[in-house]
Amino acid sequence: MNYSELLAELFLMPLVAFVVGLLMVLMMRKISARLQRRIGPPFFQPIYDIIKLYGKDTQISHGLIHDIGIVMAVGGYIGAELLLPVPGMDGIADKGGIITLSYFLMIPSLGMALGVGQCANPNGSIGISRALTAMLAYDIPFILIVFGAAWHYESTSLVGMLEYQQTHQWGIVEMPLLAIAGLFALQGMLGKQPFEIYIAPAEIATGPMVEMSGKYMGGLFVMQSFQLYTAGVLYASLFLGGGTTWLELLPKAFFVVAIPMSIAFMFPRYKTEDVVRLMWKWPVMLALISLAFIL
Amino acid sequence: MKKIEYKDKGSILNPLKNLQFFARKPITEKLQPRPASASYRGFHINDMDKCIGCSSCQKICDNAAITMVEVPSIAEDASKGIRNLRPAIDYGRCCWCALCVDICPTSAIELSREYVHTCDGDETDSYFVFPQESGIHGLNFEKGWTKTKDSDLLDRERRPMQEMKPEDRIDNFDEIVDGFTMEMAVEEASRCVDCGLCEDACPAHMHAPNYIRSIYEGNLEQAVEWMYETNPFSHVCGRVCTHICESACSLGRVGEDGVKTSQPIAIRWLKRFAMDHVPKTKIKQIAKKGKATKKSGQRVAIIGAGPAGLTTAFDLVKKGHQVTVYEAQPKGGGMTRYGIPNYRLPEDRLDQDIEVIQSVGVDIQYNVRIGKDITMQQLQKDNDAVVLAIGLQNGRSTRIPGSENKNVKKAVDLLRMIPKGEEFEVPKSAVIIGGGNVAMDIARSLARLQKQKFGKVGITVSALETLGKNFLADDEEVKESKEEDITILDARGPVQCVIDKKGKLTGLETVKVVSIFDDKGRFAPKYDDSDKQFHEAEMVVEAIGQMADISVLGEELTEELEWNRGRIQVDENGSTSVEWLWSAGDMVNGPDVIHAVADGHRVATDIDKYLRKEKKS
Amino acid sequence: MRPENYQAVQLGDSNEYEIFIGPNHPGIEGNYAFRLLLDGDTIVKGTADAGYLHRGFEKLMEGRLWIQNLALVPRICVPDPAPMEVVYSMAVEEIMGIEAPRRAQWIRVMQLELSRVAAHLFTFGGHAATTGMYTPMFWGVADRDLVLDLFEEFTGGRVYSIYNIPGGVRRELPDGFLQKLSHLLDYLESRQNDYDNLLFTNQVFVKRAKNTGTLSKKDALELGVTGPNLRACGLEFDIRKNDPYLVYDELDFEIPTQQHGDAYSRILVRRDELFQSIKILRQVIEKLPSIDGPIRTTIPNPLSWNVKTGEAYARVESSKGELAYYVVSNGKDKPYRVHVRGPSSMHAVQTLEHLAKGARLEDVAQIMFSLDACPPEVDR
Amino acid sequence: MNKHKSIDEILKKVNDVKILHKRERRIRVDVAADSLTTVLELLKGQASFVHLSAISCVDWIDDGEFELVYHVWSYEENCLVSVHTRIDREKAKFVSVYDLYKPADFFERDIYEMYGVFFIGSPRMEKFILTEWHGIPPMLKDFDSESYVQNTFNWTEYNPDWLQELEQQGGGIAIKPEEIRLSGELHNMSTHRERDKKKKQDNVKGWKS
Amino acid sequence: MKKELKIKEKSTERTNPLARVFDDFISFCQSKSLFMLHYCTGCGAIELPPAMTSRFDMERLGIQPMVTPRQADILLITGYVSVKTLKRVILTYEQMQSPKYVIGICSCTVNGGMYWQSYATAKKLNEYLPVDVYIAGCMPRPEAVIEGLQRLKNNIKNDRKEQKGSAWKDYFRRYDYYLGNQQHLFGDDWQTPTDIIAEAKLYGLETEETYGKHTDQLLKIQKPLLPQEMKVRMKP
Repeated sequence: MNYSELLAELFLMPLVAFVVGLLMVLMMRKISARLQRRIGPPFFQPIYDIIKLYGKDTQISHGLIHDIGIVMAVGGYIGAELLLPVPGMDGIADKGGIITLSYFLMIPSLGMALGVGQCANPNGSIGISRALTAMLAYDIPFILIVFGAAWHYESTSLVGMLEYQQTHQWGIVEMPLLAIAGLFALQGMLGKQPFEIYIAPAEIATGPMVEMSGKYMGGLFVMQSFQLYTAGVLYASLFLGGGTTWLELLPKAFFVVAIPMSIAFMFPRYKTEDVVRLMWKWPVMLALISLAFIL
Repeated sequence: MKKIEYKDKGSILNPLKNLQFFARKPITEKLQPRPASASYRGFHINDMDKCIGCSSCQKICDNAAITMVEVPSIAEDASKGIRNLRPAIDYGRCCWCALCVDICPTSAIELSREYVHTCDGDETDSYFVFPQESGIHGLNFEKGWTKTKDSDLLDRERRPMQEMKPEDRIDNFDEIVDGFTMEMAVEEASRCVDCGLCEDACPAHMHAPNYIRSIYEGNLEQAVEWMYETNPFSHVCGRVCTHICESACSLGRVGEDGVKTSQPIAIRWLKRFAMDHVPKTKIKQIAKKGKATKKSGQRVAIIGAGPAGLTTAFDLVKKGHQVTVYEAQPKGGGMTRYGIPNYRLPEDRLDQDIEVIQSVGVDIQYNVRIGKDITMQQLQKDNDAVVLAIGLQNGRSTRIPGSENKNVKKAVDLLRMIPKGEEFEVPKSAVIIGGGNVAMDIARSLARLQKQKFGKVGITVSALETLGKNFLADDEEVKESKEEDITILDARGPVQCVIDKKGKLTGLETVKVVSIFDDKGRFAPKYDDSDKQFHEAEMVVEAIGQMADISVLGEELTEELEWNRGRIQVDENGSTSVEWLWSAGDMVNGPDVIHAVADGHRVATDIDKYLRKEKKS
Repeated sequence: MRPENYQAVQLGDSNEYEIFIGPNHPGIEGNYAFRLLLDGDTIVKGTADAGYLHRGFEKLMEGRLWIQNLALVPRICVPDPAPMEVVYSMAVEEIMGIEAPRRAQWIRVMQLELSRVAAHLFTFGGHAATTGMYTPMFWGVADRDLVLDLFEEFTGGRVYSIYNIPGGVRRELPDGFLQKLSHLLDYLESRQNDYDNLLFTNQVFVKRAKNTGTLSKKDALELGVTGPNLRACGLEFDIRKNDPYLVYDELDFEIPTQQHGDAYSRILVRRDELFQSIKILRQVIEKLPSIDGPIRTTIPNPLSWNVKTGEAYARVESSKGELAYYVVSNGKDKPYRVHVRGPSSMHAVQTLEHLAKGARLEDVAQIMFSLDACPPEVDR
Repeated sequence: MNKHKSIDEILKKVNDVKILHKRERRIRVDVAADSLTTVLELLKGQASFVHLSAISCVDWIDDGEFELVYHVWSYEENCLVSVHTRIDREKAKFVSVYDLYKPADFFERDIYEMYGVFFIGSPRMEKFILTEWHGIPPMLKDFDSESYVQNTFNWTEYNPDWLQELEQQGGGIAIKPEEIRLSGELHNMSTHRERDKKKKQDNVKGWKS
Repeated sequence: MKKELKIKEKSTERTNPLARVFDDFISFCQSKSLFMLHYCTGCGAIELPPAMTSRFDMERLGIQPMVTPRQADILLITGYVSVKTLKRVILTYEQMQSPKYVIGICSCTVNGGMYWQSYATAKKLNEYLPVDVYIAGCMPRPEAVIEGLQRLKNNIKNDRKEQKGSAWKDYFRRYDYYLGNQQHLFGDDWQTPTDIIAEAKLYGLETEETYGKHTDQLLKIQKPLLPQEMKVRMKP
C-alpha cells in the first residue's frame, strides 16, 4: 500500500462515513415520523441543518476548552472511522484493532464533558455527569462484547474478524447472546430511549447540548451522523459479517441502526440508576454467559 | 373498555406492537390550508349596502377592536337611519368571538371562512382592515359564522301595546292607546342598542337613547329630564309624534332570511310612558332646570301658542328673556289642540305641557288676535324681537267642480270645531278627500260623531295614493280606521262633487289614479278616466293640506317680507328678511309637531344670539 | 466569536445548587417557573414562581360588560376552555335567576365532555413526553385535533368556542353533527388498544410513573387537591355526581378511582375518565334528538344586561379538577367582582412544592404534568 | 331545604350568625370578623368541611370594607358553605386560617398581593404573581387599570392605504373604540353627539327642503 | 417610522459574484432548516403542538422545536406577553444567535389583543423586539401558523435581494429605541447579561441610532459581569 492511496483513504473514509451517516440521520427521522403517523423531513434535511448551523452569524465560544471539546468529539469519531474497515478501504484498520477503536469511541464523550464543563450551565453539567454515568453503564457490556468477539475471532483486528466471518459463519450465528448484548450496548451508545437520560429535554433542556450553538451544534450534528455510521458499521462488522461490497455492507448497517431507532420511539427513558442497573444486569449477563461459551 | 389494573407491571413487548404503524399511512394533512367549517369564525366581511353605520358592533366588541370610519362616498340619510360610518376592524385586538355578527341589526357584518393572514414585520398596517364583501384579501371566501335565528342577540319583537277594542272606542273620544305598564316599558326599553340613529333622525334631536336607557334603569325622572332638554312638548310628542325616529330605528331592520321579522322600538310610547308616570310637580321642577338666574331685560313677542311658538318661548325664557305669547284662540296648543282629535291626544295632557311651559315663566295672552287687537307695528315697538308661529290654519281646496258647495268642508275647520264644542250638522254619510293623517283624523272623528248620533258609521276616504305602497297616513291609522268601519279607497282621484238640481250635495265622483308624479318627480297625477266611481255622501271633506293665514301681517309687512312659493322666505335659523322678525313652525316646515318643536329651538337660539349682540352694541 | 458576559451565581457554602425549570423550558407546562434547590439529584426544596401568564383577568372582567366577558373567560385555561364558559354562564344565570333550556343543558354537557376528551388526550402526550416518549404526544395531539374539528363544526372556533351565553348556547347544532360525533367516538375507541400498548402498559413507562409523586389521601385532602388527582388517591368524588349541575344527574357514568396517588394512578384515572366521557357522549347522542325546544332563554339586550344584585358560586368538574367562579353583581351592566378558582392553583403551587420535596430531578417534570397543572389558571 | 339541618345547628352555636339557604347544597353564612375562625373550626371539626374551595375577596369601596368569603365544602355532607365576613378597608389585616386549611396559603397570598390584605400568621406573605409590579395592589377598585394602560403603553398607529384614500375623500376615522370604552360611557351618546354636532346642522337644513 | 430607518447595509451585499452565490446558498439552507424555540409565552402556544405533530407536521418544512435559545433560530411569541414574561423573552432573544427571527402570533402581539386593558401585558411587541412575521388570528389555526412560517422561509431565502428576513439587524441598528422602550417598562436599572452594543460593533451594524440617551443610561449602571467561577465543594 502506498501513501497516496492511504491518504486518499484517510480522506475518503470519513467522507463516506459522513454521507452515509447523514442518510442514517434521515432514516432515523423518517422512522420516527412514520411511527408518529406523519410525513417527516425532506431528503436533504440533515445537510441543511448542518450547513445552517455552520452558517450562523453568531458563534458563541465558551473558551478554548469548549472549542477543543467539540474538536475532540468530532475528531474521536473521525479517528474511529479510519479504524473501521469498509469495502475497498481499510484505512489504518490494520494498524489499530478494535481495542483502539473502543478508546476512540470514548473520546467524544470525554470531549463533550470537557466542552460542556466550560459552559458553566448547570443543566449541561448535570447532563454530562449523566452522560458519563451512562457511558460507564454501556461501556461494561461493550468492553465485554469486544473482548468476547476478539476472543472468538481470535483477533483484535476488525479486518481479521471480517475475514474470519467471511470464511466461517456470521458472528450473530455463532454468538447470538453476545449479539443481543451488543444490541443493548448499541442502544446505550446511541443514547436512544430508553437510555436517553443524559439528553432529557424535559428535565435539563437537552443536557450537554444546552449551551451548544452554531458551529458547535453543527459539530454535534456531524458527530451524530458519524456516530450512527460507526455504530451501524461496527455492529455489522462484528456480528453480521461486514460486507465485501458497499451494497452488502450498507443494508446491514442501515438495518442495524434501524433497530434501536424503531425501539427508541416506543419507549420513555429510564432513570440514571435504572440505566446502570439494567445495563449491568442483562447485557452483562448475556455477554458473560456468551463469554463462558466462547471461553 | 379494557381495564388496566394498577398492579400490572406492563410489558416490554406491548409498545413494540405499534411497529405496525410502519405499515399504516401517515395522517398528515396537505400543506394547503383546509377549508374551514361551515360556521367558522374567520375574517370579517361587511355588506356595505346593508350596513347602516349604527356602530352596535363597536359597542359590543369586547376588545375595542372596532373603529367607526367615515366613508364620504356613502350617502347619509338620517330619516332612513343610515349613517356613512362603517366599521373597520383592528386585527391587533380582535378575537373573532363573532359577537359583532350576532348583534348586528341588519346582518351586514359577517364572518367568512378565510383564516390565513400573515404579514411581514413592517406591514402591520394590514392588520387594520376595512371589511368588504370580498373579504380581507378580496378572495371571496364563503361565509362562515353568519346570523341565524338562534344566534341573533337582539330582541326583535315589540312589546304589544294594549288598545281599546274597536267596538269600545268607536262611539267616544276617549284615548285609544292604554300605554305601557312599568314592566312592559322596561322590557321594551331593554331592546335598545343605543345606536342613536333615532336621535339623528329626530328633527328636534331628542336624546331618545338616553331616556330609553333611563327608563330601562327605572329612573323615569331622569328620562323626563333628558326629554325636557330638547322637547317641552313631550306629552304631545309621546302620543301624536310622527315618530321618524322609529322608522330610523336600527332594530326596525329586517336581516337575512331566517332572522325573525323585526320591529323598531316603540320610542314614542316609551316617551309617553315616562311622561305619564312622573308627577306634574316633578316635571315642573325638571323643566325649570338650567333656567338663567339673571334677567336679560330684553323682550320677545311670539305670535301663536302652538308647539313652535311655545318652544321658542320656553327656550328664550330659560335664557333669561322676557317673553309674551299672543294667542287668538282661548286655549294654547295651536294645531295640536284644534287639529288633533281627543282620542289621540287627550286635552288634559296638552294642558299639562302648556302648564309646565307657563310654570317656567312664559306669559301667554289668550284671545288676542294680532292685526286686530294689537298690530304688528305695536309689537315691534314693544319688543326686541318678534316670532311668527301661527301655523297652518286654513285648509286647501281641491277646486274641483262643486267644491264651493256649503256641504263641502275643509278638514281643519271641522277638526277645530269638535274640541271647541261648536255644533255642526253631522252627516249620515261623508267622503273624505285625502290620504294623510289629517284625513284619517277627520274620518275617525266624524265616524265617532256618527256612531254617537246614528249608531252607525258611513265614512269613505278617497286617496290618491295606493295602500301599502306610498300611502301617506301611518299604517296604524289605516289599520285602526278600518277597524272602525271606515272604508278606504286608495288610488282614486276626485273629479267633481256631484250636486243635484236643488243645489244639494249628493256625493263625489272619482277616477282611478294611474300615477301621481311625472318623470321629474313633480306632482302631476294621471287618471284612467274609464274607471269612474260615484260615492254617495251628504258631506265631502277636503283634507289635502293646509296653508297659513297671513292676514295677521298687515299689508305693509307683507310687502316688506320676501316670499317663496307662498311661504315666508326664511334662512336656516328661521330669520326672515326683516331683521326683528322670525318665523317658525308649520308655516315654515309644514304640519308636524316635532318639526315645530325643532324649529322653535332653532329660532330661539338665533334670537338669543341676536339679542346678545344687540345688547352689546 | 462575540463578547459574552455571564451572571455570577453565588452558590453559598453548601454543595446544594439551584436550577430553574422554566419559564422557558420544555419540562414545564406552559409559561411557568419552578425553582429547584438540588442536592445531587435530589430536590431539597422546590419553589413555584408564577405570574408569567398574569393578565389580570379578574380586573379585566370588572371592566367589561357581562356578555363581553364571554370571550374572555375561555382564555383562563387554554387546554380545556369549555368549562370556563359554562361555569361563568352558570354563575350569571344563578344570579339572574334564569335557567338554560334543557336542550342547551344537554348541548353544554356534550361540549364539556368533548373538551374533557380533548384535554385528556393532550395530557397523555404531555405526561409521556416528560419521560422522554414523544410518540404519544404526536398521536394524542393529532387525535385531539379531530375533537377540535368537531368543535369547529358546531361552535365556529377550534379552541376557544365562545359558545355559551348566559341563558343557553349561541347556536343550534349543524345538521348531521351527532353522526360525526358518533364516528369520532368509534374512532377514539378503536385507538384504545394502540394507546394501551404504547403508553399505559408500557413497562418502562409504568416503571417511571409508579411511585412517582405519591400523594396520600390525607395530604391530598389537606392540600385541597381535586379532580382526577384526588380520585387517584382513592376518594370517589366527582362534582358531576356529588354536586350535580346541568343534566349530569340524568346520566349514567362511573367515577374511576385509583388507590395509590402516584403519577401512574393519575394517568390511569384520566384514561378511564376519557372512556367514561365517551360513554356520556354516547348517551348525549342518543338523547339529544328527542329533546326539542329552544337553545336559549330570551335575555334582555346583551349590550346592557343589568344583572340584579347578588352573588353566586358556581363550580364544575373540569378535566383538571374543581373549577369555580365566584361572581358578585351590584346590579350594574358589568360584574362587580369575579373570582376564578382554577383547580391548578392548588395543584401547581402547594401540591407541586409538597411533592417536589425529596423527589428526583428526573421526576419533577413528570410530577407536574401528571398533576395536569395548567399555569394560566394560577396566574389568571 | 331541611337537608342540612345539622349544619344549621352547629352554626347556631356562634353568636350573630346569619344563615341563608340559597339553594340545594349552597349555604351562605354571614358572621362578624372575630367569630369567623370559630365558625370555620366548627364546620371543619363537627361537620367535616375539610375542603377549602376558595377564599374570595371583594372590595366594597363605597362601604369602606373588604368582604372575605370562605367557600368550604364537605365531602360527607355534600354541601358548600360560603362564610362571608367584612373587615375594615383601611386597616386591612386579618387572621390567617392556614392552621385550619393549608390551601389558604395560596389564597391568602393572592389576596395579599391583589388587595393588600395582610393575613397574620399566613406563612408566605410575599409577592408571588406580581413580583415585577410596583404599583398599588391592582385589584383594588381605586386602581384605574385603563388610565394606567393609557399612560404606560402605546397603541399601534395604523395607516393603511384604504384609510389614506378615505382621508383624501374627506372621511377617515370617526369614532375610536377607546373613546367609548375608556370613558366608561358606553351608554352616554356624547361621542356620537360630538361628532354629529356639525352634521346635525346640515341635517336640519336638509329637513327644511 | 420604521420604514424610513431601513438602511441598506453595505456589508451584507458582497461584490464578489461567487461570494454572492455562496451567501444565497447559505440563505437557502437557512430557510430550509429552522429551529424553533419551545417557549409558550401565551395562549397561542396551544396551536403549536398540532402544527408540530402528526396532523400538520412542521418537520416537512424543516422546522423543528428546540429547547434552548442557543440553538434556536425562531422565537415564536405566541400571544400576549406579560411584563414579567417580556423580560424573559428579551433575555431569551438576546441569547439567540443571529440570524434570528421573531414571529408574532395572535392579535395580542400587534396591538394588545384581548388584553388591551390589562395592566400586566405589553401591547406592542415590536416596540421591544424586531418582529419578522406576524400571523393574524386569535389564535391562528395550525395552517395559518404554517403559512406564516412559509412566509418567513421565503423572506429568508430572498433576504439578500429583498432585505426582508433581517429584522434582527434592526435590533442592533436601533438598539437605543428598543432599549428605551424596555427601560420605560422595566425601569432604568434594566440590563441584560448580553452586551448588545459590543455585538453591534462586531457585526458592523452600528448606526447613529444604536446609541442614545438610553444606552448612556445603560452604560452608567452596567456592571462588567465576569465569567462564573466553577467551584466544587464536597460535603465535609
